[in-house]
Amino acid sequence: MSLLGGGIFKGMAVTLRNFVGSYFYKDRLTTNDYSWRPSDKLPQHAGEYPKEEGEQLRDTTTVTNYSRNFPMLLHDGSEPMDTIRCVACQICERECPPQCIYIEKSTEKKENAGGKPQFYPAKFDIDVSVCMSCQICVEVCPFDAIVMNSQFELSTPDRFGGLLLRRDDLLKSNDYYHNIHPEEAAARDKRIAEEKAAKEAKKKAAAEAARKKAEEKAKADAEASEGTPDIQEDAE
Amino acid sequence: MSHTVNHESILGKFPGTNWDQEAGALIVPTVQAKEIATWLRDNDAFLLDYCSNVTGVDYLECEVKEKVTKEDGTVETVTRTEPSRMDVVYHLYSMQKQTGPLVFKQRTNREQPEVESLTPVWRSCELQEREVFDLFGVNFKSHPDQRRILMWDEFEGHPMRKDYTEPFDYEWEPTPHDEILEKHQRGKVIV
Amino acid sequence: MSSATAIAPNYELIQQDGLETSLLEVSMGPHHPSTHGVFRMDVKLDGETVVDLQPVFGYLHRNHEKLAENMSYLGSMPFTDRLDYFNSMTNNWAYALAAEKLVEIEVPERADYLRVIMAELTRLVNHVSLVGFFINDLGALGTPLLYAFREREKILDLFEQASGARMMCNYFRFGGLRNDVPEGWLDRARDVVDHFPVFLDEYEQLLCENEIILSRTQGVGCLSRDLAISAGITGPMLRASGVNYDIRKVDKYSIYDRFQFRVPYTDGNVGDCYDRFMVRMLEMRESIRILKQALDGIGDGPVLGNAPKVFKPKPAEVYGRVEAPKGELGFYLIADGTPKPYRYRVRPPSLINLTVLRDMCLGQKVADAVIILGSIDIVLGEVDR
Amino acid sequence: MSLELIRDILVATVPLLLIFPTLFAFTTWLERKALARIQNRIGPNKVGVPLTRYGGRFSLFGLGQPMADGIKMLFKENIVPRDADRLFHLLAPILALIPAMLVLCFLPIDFPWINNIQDSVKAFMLDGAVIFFFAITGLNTLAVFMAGWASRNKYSLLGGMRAIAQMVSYEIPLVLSAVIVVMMVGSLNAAEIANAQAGWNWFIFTPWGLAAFIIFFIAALAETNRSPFDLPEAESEIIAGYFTEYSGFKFALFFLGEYIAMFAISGLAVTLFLGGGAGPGVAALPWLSVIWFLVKIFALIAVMIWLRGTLPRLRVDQLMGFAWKFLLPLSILNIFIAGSALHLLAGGRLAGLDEKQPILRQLMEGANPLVVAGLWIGALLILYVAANGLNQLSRAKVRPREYKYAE
Amino acid sequence: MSEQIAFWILSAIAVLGALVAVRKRNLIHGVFALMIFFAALSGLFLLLLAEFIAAVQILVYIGAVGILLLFAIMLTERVAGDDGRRMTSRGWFWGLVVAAAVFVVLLLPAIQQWPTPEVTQAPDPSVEELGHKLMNPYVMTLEVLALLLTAALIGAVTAAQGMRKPKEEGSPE
Repeated sequence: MSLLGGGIFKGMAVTLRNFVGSYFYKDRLTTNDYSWRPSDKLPQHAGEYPKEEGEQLRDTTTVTNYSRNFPMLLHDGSEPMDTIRCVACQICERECPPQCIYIEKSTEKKENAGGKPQFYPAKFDIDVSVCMSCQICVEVCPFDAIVMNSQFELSTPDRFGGLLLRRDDLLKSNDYYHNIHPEEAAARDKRIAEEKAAKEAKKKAAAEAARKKAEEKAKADAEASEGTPDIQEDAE
Repeated sequence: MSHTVNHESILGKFPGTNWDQEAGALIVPTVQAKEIATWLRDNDAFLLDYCSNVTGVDYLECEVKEKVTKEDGTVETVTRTEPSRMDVVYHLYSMQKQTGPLVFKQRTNREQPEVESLTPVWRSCELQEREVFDLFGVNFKSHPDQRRILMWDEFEGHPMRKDYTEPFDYEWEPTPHDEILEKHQRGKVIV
Repeated sequence: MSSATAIAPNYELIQQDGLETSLLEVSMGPHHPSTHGVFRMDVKLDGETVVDLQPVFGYLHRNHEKLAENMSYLGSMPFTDRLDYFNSMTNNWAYALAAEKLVEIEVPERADYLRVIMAELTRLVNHVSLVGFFINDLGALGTPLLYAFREREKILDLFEQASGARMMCNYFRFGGLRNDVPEGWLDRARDVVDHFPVFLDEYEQLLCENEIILSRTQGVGCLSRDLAISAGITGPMLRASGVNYDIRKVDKYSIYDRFQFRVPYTDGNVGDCYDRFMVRMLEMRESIRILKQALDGIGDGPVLGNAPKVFKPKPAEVYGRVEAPKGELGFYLIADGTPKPYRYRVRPPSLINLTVLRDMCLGQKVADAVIILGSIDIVLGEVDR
Repeated sequence: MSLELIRDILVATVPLLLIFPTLFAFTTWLERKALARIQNRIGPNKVGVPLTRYGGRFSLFGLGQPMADGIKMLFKENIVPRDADRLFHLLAPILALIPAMLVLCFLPIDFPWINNIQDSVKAFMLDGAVIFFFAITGLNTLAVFMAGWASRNKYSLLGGMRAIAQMVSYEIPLVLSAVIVVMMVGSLNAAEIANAQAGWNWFIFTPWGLAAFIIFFIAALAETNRSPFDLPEAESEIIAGYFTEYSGFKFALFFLGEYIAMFAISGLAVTLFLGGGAGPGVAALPWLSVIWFLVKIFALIAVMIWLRGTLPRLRVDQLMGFAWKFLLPLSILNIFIAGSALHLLAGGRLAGLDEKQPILRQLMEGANPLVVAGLWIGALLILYVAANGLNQLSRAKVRPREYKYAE
Repeated sequence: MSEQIAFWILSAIAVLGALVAVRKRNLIHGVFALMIFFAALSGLFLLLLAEFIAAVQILVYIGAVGILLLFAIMLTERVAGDDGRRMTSRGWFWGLVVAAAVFVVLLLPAIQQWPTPEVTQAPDPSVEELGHKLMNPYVMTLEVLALLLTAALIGAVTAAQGMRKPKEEGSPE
């Protein structure tokens, strides 16, 4: 190398530039200061954490609206158990790679948001210590009943019961979902709306086709009863 | 895919080998294995100097339903029982000629699985053959250092065999998911 | 052949009469600051010189293959993230590539472009972190490592926005990707890729001419060409020993043949730690070239092809492999018509690259054994599976 | 034992015991903040006075961190390995601290309370300071080996042996580069050396002085196990070297010993090469010399921290090779050059120079500038060529390499 | 008066150190006790106002000889001396007799006040005086000593080199 200690001085020049730079260019400092919060706002127990809807850990600067953590069940209206989407079909329980979901189906049916009587999960536990937030359950769920939450402060004093989230802890409203993952929630709702529209359209088309077929049959009986000469003009 | 390796000349040169068309692999008797391997590595037509992957496959005794078309054209399924066997599969590549994988299998029985070790031919088989010994129980003749690689030395049994049943988990702790554990005991036990 | 018990062949310890010096047996054990995970080396030392070295594996073994055989094909995709937890995207790709060979699904154009972008970003993350850890093993107290992690943060944020998680992405599916990247993601990716060469120049100025690094890494842990080929070494370590073998160029899988990029390698007469370190630095620049071309060439369209609802392939046997940042990562799948694979085998580049650890470390100093292990770039999730 | 004598001794030494440990606390904060800033981090800023009513806290820029560390070290459990050599396990940190503290009183910092004590005590302390300095820092090697041996742990044994080899082989260049200054000033007394460099003619401005300073600084780094030479406590190879088995306050004592040794040896470097308390404005305000002395010490410590943030570690055999094949011959050559240059300059009246006047100014007026310039450049050239030659000799093959590309 | 107290303390430490060095079974403890003895000796030199000798005493004896002893100890086995081997050499009786004789000879001048030789001129213990003496009258002895030491150094290196002859010739560096 040219100068005896040339390489070492070049390296020291780089560290000096970084040392001085960190005072002027703030974007160099990537460690964001985890904001200090008075102790009363810290979560006491995963279960009863934010009971009031929509309250999200706004001031933690680390949670982006794409990050996914543990799953949560969705319900549409205000009263959770009336408008729950999950119908306890247990597909997610079968598909879950680490087997951390445990569902007990309800015996009798109940009216759900769409008015159709449906089963609902009497028990729906997710063992958060086993779940690896891989989002397979969200993919395989045909009813968009389970989506990923981004709540990560789940530390609990009790190692066993504390980390088993029961159905009531998991239930969150749809607009809470819009609050934490706006883009994804919007896309999902649009897709549901389209499917519903498509189903209605298909149903309407089927109903109409059935009605049309019924008319033709009625017309056909009418001709059959009048006589048989003009069969051929029906055929074409 | 890089162009594949033609295998007719091997069958010609070594009568003992045969070609398993369905799996696309060269079945080699363990006795001639080392000789064929060295020939494949040094012969200019192949120059398979890189053994990428060595693994074991365990086949249990099972009935296979086959559609057999008899002379008079009628198709009827006959069930044939496939004998249990253990395969050691080698994927060979050539780095100089950049040619595709030649799958090279050695077959042995499940009771005392004994296969010729190819570590003297390719050093890359050393650790992978130890793993097959550890997880499948296949004994590799003339392997320089055949010990368990992943399991601790006092471990009995070979976990990757199809008929391996888990020992009782003595470190079991009461966990919230014991309801789930019982459900598992009732329902499907991991084979 | 180096049998297990013989001490270093080229090192003969003269027993002075009346002065039997016993070898100092140190187990640089599972809990050691520079073994990149739970990996143990039983080292026999004569003073500072390594006379014998026995690697011990298995501390992180959870039998990933048995798990996969009792789970559906899709179920073991999130577990492939945990193989080499630095490059979850390339692990997913290797598994998806093998599975797609089973069922002959056709992957849409945009999905292929996004797959190449994700893989090359993972290669940048892996090489930057490796160089950081390697220089940290040399003794620089974290400065190069923290510069590397500052760049890695930017790329991990991109992964989080695309797949939802920073390291455990679980983003690839058979026949495409799980969901499309959010809008505005490609421009953010372009900014990160444009800034990366600036960072690399600063990094090279800090590291590549530093006399201490040069004298510490040159001539240490030499690996000859034929030993590398015979020991099945793949990836940057092989190219540092003089063999021009890059699976992206050999197999031309996915759409790598559309991009112009070069593969750095050496003329093979030394192949020591310095070559491995420099080959990775140069490979990062090539990855940036690919990324630029891919970001320009990406079009619109669907991201997931016509994947069947339940993945139940006909009985077949397939071996798919990908140029992972650490070497050739291969998946050997045997399907038997049920939704669960009959045999699921992962070919781990880190484990096989460790075959030559003992040959390279004999006769070197303790400090060199640590660096040689660092230059091999192992991740224990993949070694122990 | 007359009481004034005891009083004077106490006045001379006890303030040192208070000032330098507080400077140690300040340096740990400085080091962590500076290293953090080099690595684009913020550094400690969490320990502070909690103002609970407003919910925030005043973090006094992290200055609370050293206090917090000190208290933490006090309360940490004091683990002694079962079959360790208990007595020596306890003695080692103490023996690491004693020589470092002892050596501090040889530095010619004329604090205000120093000059009204009996000059017999002052004379005793400063006379022969240089030779006592090297004698007592030699004890540090003993402490390191005692720690390595007593912990009964393979890594600390390795660390202890490395430390001995390193300190023994770097003491020689250290002493030889100090010999040049003693040769120029003609006395071992630290105060005389400092006064001989009054005003701006410090010894670092002479070519052989500069070479000696560089060798002295590199050897000082090795002596206190700092940055490129921190082999005895190499985390990546032998965990924490000789103080692997230490925890709690004994570990803090080692830490304190290392930093005080850093202060002492940079203090000596300042006395020998950077003119002790000399600096602008000292004539007007005499107490300013103390400030200058401490500023120069902190400048050297800042360079040490800067090196710690940048450079990786040397290997043991390279460390030895560097000391014996590079520093030692260079310092011997430097002594010859300094000797011949001084002889040519002073022309035999070297003995006649009085100590009060700065040596260099007396030497300069005598000779005509032509000869002085020629000497200066000649010395610099010889030293640089010798350094490059020696470097090529021992590590000739080390060069960045070229790489091939395949399309 | 203060010198008397200092003298008695230092000599007590010296004697104690020497005794411990001899009696201790654990070699390491023995070596460190020896070093306390050297330190006490250097304190005595200071009392005689010969601070250069005191400094050299610390530098040479503790700094070099001590470390040399430690190196030697590191190479021997069974250092902790806790393996129960008793070394009772049979000739301890004659050893005692010889020790007593030497002690008596040393004590004779103190008992009979032999006329101590007049000190012609109080030797000036300062460093400068020492330097001049070394350079003018005794320069020859200094050079011979230097030669002797270098010879010893080279001898040590070749002895150590011979012990481990690495066979690989083409070893890098």
